[in-house]
Amino acid sequence: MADMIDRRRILLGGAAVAGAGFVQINPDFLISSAYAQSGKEMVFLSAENITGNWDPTAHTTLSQKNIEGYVMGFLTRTPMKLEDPGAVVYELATDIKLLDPHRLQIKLRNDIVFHDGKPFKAEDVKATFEYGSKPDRPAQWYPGPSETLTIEMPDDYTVIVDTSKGGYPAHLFIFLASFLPIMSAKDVAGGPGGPLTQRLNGTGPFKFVEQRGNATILAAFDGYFRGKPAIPGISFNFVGDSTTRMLSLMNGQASIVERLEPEQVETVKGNPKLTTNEVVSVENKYLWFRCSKPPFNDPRVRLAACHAIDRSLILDLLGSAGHASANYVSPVKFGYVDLKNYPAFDPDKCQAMLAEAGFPKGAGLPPLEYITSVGFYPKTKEYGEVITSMLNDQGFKVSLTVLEPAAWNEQLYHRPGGGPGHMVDCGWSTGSPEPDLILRTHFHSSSHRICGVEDAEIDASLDKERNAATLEERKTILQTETMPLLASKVPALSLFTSVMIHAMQKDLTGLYIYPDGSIDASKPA
Amino acid sequence: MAAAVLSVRNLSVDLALAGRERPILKDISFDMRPREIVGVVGASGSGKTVLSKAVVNWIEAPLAIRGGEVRFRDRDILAMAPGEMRRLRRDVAYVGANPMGALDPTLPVGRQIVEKIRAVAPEIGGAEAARRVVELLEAVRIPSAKARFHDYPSQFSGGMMQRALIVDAMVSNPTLLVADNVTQPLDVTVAAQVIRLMRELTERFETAVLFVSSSLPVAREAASRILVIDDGRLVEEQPTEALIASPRHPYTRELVSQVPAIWREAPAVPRGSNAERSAVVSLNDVSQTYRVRKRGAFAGASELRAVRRVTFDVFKGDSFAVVGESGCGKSTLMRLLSRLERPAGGEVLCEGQDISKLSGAGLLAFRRKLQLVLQDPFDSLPPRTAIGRMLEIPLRVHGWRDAGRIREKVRAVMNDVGLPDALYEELPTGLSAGQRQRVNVARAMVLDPEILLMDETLSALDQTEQFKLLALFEKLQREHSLTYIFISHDLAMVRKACNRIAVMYLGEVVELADNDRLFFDPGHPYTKALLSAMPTLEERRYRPEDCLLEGEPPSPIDLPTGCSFRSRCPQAFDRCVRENPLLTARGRTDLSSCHLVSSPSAIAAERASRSTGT
Amino acid sequence: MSAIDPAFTALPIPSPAASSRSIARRILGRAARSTEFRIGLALFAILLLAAAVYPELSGIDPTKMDVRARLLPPLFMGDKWSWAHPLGTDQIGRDMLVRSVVGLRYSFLIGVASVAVTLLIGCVLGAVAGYFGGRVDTLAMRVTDAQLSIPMIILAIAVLGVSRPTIPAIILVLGLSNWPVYARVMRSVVMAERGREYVRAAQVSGATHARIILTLLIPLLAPPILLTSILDVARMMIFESTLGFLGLGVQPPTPTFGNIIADGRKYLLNAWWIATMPGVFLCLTLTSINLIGAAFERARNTIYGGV
Amino acid sequence: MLGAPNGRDGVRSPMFVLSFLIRRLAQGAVIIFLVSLLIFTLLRVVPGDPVRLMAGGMAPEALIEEIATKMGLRDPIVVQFGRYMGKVVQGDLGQSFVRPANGAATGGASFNDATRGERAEVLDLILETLPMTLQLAATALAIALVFSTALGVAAGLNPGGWIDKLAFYVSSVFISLPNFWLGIVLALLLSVKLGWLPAIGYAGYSYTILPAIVLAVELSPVLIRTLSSAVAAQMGQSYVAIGHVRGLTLPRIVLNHALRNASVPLLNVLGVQFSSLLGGVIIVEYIFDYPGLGLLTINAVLQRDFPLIQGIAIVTSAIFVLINILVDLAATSIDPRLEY
Repeated sequence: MADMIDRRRILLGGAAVAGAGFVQINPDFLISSAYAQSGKEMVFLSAENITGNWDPTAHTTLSQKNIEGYVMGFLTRTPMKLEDPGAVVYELATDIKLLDPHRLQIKLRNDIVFHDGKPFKAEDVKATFEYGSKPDRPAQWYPGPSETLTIEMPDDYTVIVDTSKGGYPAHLFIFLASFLPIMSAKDVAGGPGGPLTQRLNGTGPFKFVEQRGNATILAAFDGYFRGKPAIPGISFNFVGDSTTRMLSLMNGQASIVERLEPEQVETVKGNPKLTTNEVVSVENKYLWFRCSKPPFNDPRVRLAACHAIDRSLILDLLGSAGHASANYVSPVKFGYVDLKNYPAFDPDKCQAMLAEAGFPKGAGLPPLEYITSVGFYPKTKEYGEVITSMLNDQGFKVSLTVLEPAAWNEQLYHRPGGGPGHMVDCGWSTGSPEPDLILRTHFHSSSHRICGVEDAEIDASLDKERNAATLEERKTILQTETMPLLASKVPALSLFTSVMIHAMQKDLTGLYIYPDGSIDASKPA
Repeated sequence: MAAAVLSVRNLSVDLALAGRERPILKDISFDMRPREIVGVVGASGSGKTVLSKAVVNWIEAPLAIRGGEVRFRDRDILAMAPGEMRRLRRDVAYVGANPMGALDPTLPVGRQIVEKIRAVAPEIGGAEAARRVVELLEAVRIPSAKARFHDYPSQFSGGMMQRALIVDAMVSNPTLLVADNVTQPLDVTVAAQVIRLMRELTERFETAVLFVSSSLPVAREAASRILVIDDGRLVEEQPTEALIASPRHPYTRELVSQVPAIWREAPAVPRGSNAERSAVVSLNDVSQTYRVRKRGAFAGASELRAVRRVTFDVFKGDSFAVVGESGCGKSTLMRLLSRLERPAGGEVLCEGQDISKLSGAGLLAFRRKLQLVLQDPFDSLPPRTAIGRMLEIPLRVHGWRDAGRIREKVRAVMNDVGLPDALYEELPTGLSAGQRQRVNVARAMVLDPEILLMDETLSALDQTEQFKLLALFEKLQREHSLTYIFISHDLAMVRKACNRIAVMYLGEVVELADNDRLFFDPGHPYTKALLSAMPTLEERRYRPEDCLLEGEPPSPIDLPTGCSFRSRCPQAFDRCVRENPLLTARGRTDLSSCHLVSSPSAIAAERASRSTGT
Repeated sequence: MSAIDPAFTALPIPSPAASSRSIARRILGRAARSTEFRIGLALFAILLLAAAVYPELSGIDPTKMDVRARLLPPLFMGDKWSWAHPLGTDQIGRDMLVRSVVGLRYSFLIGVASVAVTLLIGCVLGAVAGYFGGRVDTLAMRVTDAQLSIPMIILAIAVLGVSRPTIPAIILVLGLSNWPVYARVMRSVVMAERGREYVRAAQVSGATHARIILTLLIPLLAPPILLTSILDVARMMIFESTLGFLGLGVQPPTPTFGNIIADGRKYLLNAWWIATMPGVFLCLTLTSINLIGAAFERARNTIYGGV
Repeated sequence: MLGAPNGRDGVRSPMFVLSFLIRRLAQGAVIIFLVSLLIFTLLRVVPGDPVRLMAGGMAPEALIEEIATKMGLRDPIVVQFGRYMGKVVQGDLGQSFVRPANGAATGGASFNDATRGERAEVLDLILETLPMTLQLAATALAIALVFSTALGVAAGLNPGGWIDKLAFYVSSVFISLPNFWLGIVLALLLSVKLGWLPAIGYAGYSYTILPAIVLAVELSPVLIRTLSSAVAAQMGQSYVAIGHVRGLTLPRIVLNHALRNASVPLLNVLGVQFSSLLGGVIIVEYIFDYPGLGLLTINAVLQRDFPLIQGIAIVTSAIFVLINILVDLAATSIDPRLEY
């Protein structure tokens, strides 16, 4: 839902050589020893439910990704901090090197075992990549189908990814490595419907025990390569209601809860037993225009609407749940820059644009429907009402439709002739620094994801940045061409970047939380 | 002379409503000896019911004791603590006029009587109590008492329930029984049984009975001494026969004089030969059958034959009476006559038209012609509608629109029936039963009908009011040339007011005769039984010992073969089991259906008489 | 009805002065004399007046938001309160007082209208079932059972899913899902009444069944049912908030108690007044109507009962 | 006078109960069938193609049509219904669109996933959660009955007295409390502040108490109102006054008789209230994360899991029909005059 990671072959085609800037830090994944010593299992309350199919390639669900974060091992992790969005930390890999534009060499650790006892080797990486890139896997986040990939194993602990058959740059795998959980080759051999779907089996700090109703039970893994975690287990529960999660935390039943409302942060701050963790997330919230039908097929009307919206008020409303950003991607993503031409609140410009488009003061505009959800993202209904009133102030005739998530989800996507309504509220979150997971997915004419924009100029610019030879070159194109172009045509308006807020018992202070919400609870005993 | 078991001394009771007090009982004093049955007689509103309640220490707000004592065995029960009084309930028992509401409807009768024994006499064990109840139920002649013990109040008829309540009162061997109007809701034959029963019980249990009644003849049947109460005062006290023979107080004299004479004098009823007048209503072989779901069966239904092949004519200017006891089908007949229902067989003609075929304007015209005056003065008036409006409704139904004319007409009718104008905007709530019945009559009269169907119109009234209303009926009949059809169980009233009488039993007309013939030469044993049970101040013409019935009529669902009366008939013989007697002519106009009636000519006689008549 | 004590039935005829006024006016007069009625009426009048004129009079737009002045507490609570917002502000800085009174308007409309739908369906069906009995009764009661057995939420999803959740649609859903109670009650009282003799008298006077049901039975039996339905007006107003909770409530920006409560629930820990104020208004409205209704009922009983 | 025939067989004979049950169960089956048809139809006219939900919003139109045709969702409703009912009578309520067999509430998975795990049987899901909800409902009912009986009977015994007034105000306040508001406030007070009761989730019977209190508060006003007026009405009946004269004590009259009679309208109200109880259960279970039928329902609704919604609707309507039959049976066995 929120975490719609692209399933298409977004990075397909175009060779490029890239030299990634690796940061050799290992963030201090600390958790307080006080909590660890209590010997209690950690109770995590999730705002989102899981799919029930444990195959990591079968879903794009954020909460389940979070569970995988505990159980599965990754080649690298990307802390995606504001100060250095491109930073990468090695986990199962010890070294990643681009041999040539189409060949990426990955060296692996040799002291890792899976939870079922199988030693971790290059065959597992090969199996994972080959299986995950199959065209029938639902979570399609590989740059190309399996036949475009050649994976060599010079030895048990080295993997070379060769993309020359597919013709796209191999550096695309650098960012991907940070969120592709590595499965066991034995499980993969079982095929779809085999052991993969039944349980999780990884190399992470916690092993999967069972699913008990809405609770996923995990236990500390003795053989974890950094040592057995101090926390004996994790109970990962789906609790839909934020107040319920909060109450549960307050009466001590839950250890950590996610997706706090900003007001709840106040409550937590007033409670000596609790603490919060705020992290700027990979998720931006957007106001999507239905660009394939009037009146928003006219960029001037879109721009007029953007100038009518005072984003600072929305941020006021969101309080600590929102982080100001002026771009189509989150500041923790590769290529982020505050765009100079990003539309700001300016009633005069709005009126000018409206007049130019032939709707002076909004006269002649049809009634518009703005669809938003309630109960999933923080404060959608509240700022939906604010945006509606701001648009109406400028002469738009907008009515707000608030739907519960399932109905909203059904209405969300583009359909032939444009999706329902004229504007839709939705966020987009991808657990990778890769910006194209958003830009190309949404704004390329071949995609039509939500806004359905078809614009040759944008297409050309998107192709140009993808095919850049190096990451630096690509960054420049993104920041000086592609992103400013989007800001001038506004197929959507990115309102702000979400701040992921967790609240936890004080003895959990220091738990490391990634910008996509996954948590490192692996502090050794 | 034995010591008094009860002495009432200077008893005064007030009705204390917010701001105003009104005396109900004024300075009443009397004594009762053991085993004595003392009658208390008075008009409704005279305070006799309050007296009966005061005697059992059951005075609740807004009533309040203002002075005096009720001494039972030399102790003032009005001054007793509640707990002590409750223990005394064993010795002071009470039976009221409304048997159906007296017990919890959701529990079996027997269990509730046992509960009462155990409450007042805890030393008696449950099994012993149950045994006693069954024994007493048998003693009051409740058939199959053991099974009845487990039945619910709703499964008891009124008469059986009253007897069960007498059992409830007598089961603790009380010294004093207060019986407040116990026979009022009962049929005459059953009332006579109950009075006889009460007399037997006083013998058997040495109980003194305070027998309160609004009817002097009924009190005469029961009591050896009678107190007369008028407007809260005890105006006269004499042994029964002396009181009737030589009433001293003017009120008593009035009371005695108002009792209809049955045998002594010929009443001034409308009379005329059938040949001169036309039949306004004719019933031709009319039957009515209801389907009732069988309890305990899956989908079965039984047929209840409420009216069976009834044939008679009512002539213009007649006062026709249909008499019979509960369940005889006279209410069904009323519904058929008033076209509340259509008959299952036969036809009801009104001036030659089959009324079951009427609809629309024709039906409305019939409704204007025939109106109904109902039985229950409380039930028959919508409780929350002002009287004026109540009388306006029929006019509006019949198309009257001009509010002024409607008001005028309603006022005229109210005057006609003797209701003051002031009642126009008044609710029926504060009215006496007599006044309510006048409203009832007015509601019927407002449409200027030609025929009035009186369904037990007088049976809920006391003697004085009955007397007044009968006078009103006479006046109305004179002034508006009305035809009356009375449906009644009260033979005394019928004797006084009607010229032709049909007696019904179990849905059939068993006798049809002119007034004198019916009373002096009844052709059917059932008629005789009714006459013998009739309370009167005169010497009886038919001895109850010869004619009085035992038990109750059989269920109209399972009719006995042959004559339906045979199960209670003192003269039943073989033939009665085999065949149902036909209505047989006795002379020119009278018919009776009994094998003992000699004339062999059958129903044809009535047909013949009708054809000559019309 | 021989149980009625003659002592009570023989009350003197009321003086002509009293009887010159119609019964309805006498009931009103008597009810108006009771303190409870006056308190209730005063309270109700204040609420009504507030709902009717305050939003216009104060010039505050219930949908006017001021994000910077959001979550202000009511008067004298905490340290951020202001005279401009006596009951504080909500999560997007709208004035709670004006929202509450405008919400009262809409919620009252929803409550009363859905109870009216409920009463209409329930009373008519119940009266018909009770009056005619037999097959009609069985059929009507089984229809009632069927309706009773459809969970309201399913009905709500279906109806409100088909149409946008507008106020009329919500009224329809609430009305449709609650009538069986009234059908049952009405049936049982009509069943008891239809056997009474005055009904027979009306039939004989030529009145049609419809006329008897409409002019005799319903006026007689409806008032106590109306009184009990007051609680249901409140229940409907609360049910509407349940729909809001499911995302099927009245769409913004129209304030109703339901969506104020449903939205304010999230802020209960920090801004208790948002979700609580409508409840307080609801309670006050309900109590005032109840006081008036109870006084009326007593007056009715006094006038009709004669005691 | 035309009285009902006097059955001599003892009114509540086993024969009567049996015939009553058979007749009403047969009618009930018809009702459930019709209600199922209605629900089935309603859920199919709701906008929002379930297939689009199943396949995921991004699925192409052709795939959606393909799946819909494969699942028979493009057949006429009657055909679909016939197929569905054919399975229902064999105890097969179908499979959830989205839920896996392990019972977790799920979202986000796409339908065209060959590897998806076994879908959960609707019947299993319902049978798993139903006992929890019944436990909650029974506890709530017990609390509500105890409270309402105490207050309602005391009020009914003394109409116009201070307890009557108290009952009146308590009902007014209770009915004005939205259940989710009350749920949160009570959890804050009793669980967070005082730590007396656990609130969220389920790990033992004590977790039932708090949600049950909230439901009981929701139920009570109607029960109090019914009981106080019914008791007041019974106390005005002549058998009560005559009961005193017959020598029965007041407690006996009240407990043995007035309450017995007053319980008939109470039962009727209860039968009706069960239906609206489900609405409360949904909210309360959601607030307290109580793993019962209500939580299952709300998740099914939020996910538009139509087979599950349908199954729940049919099972709950069957339960309501049963409850009403039992209520009527109880009422007739208390008051033999009643005919149903």
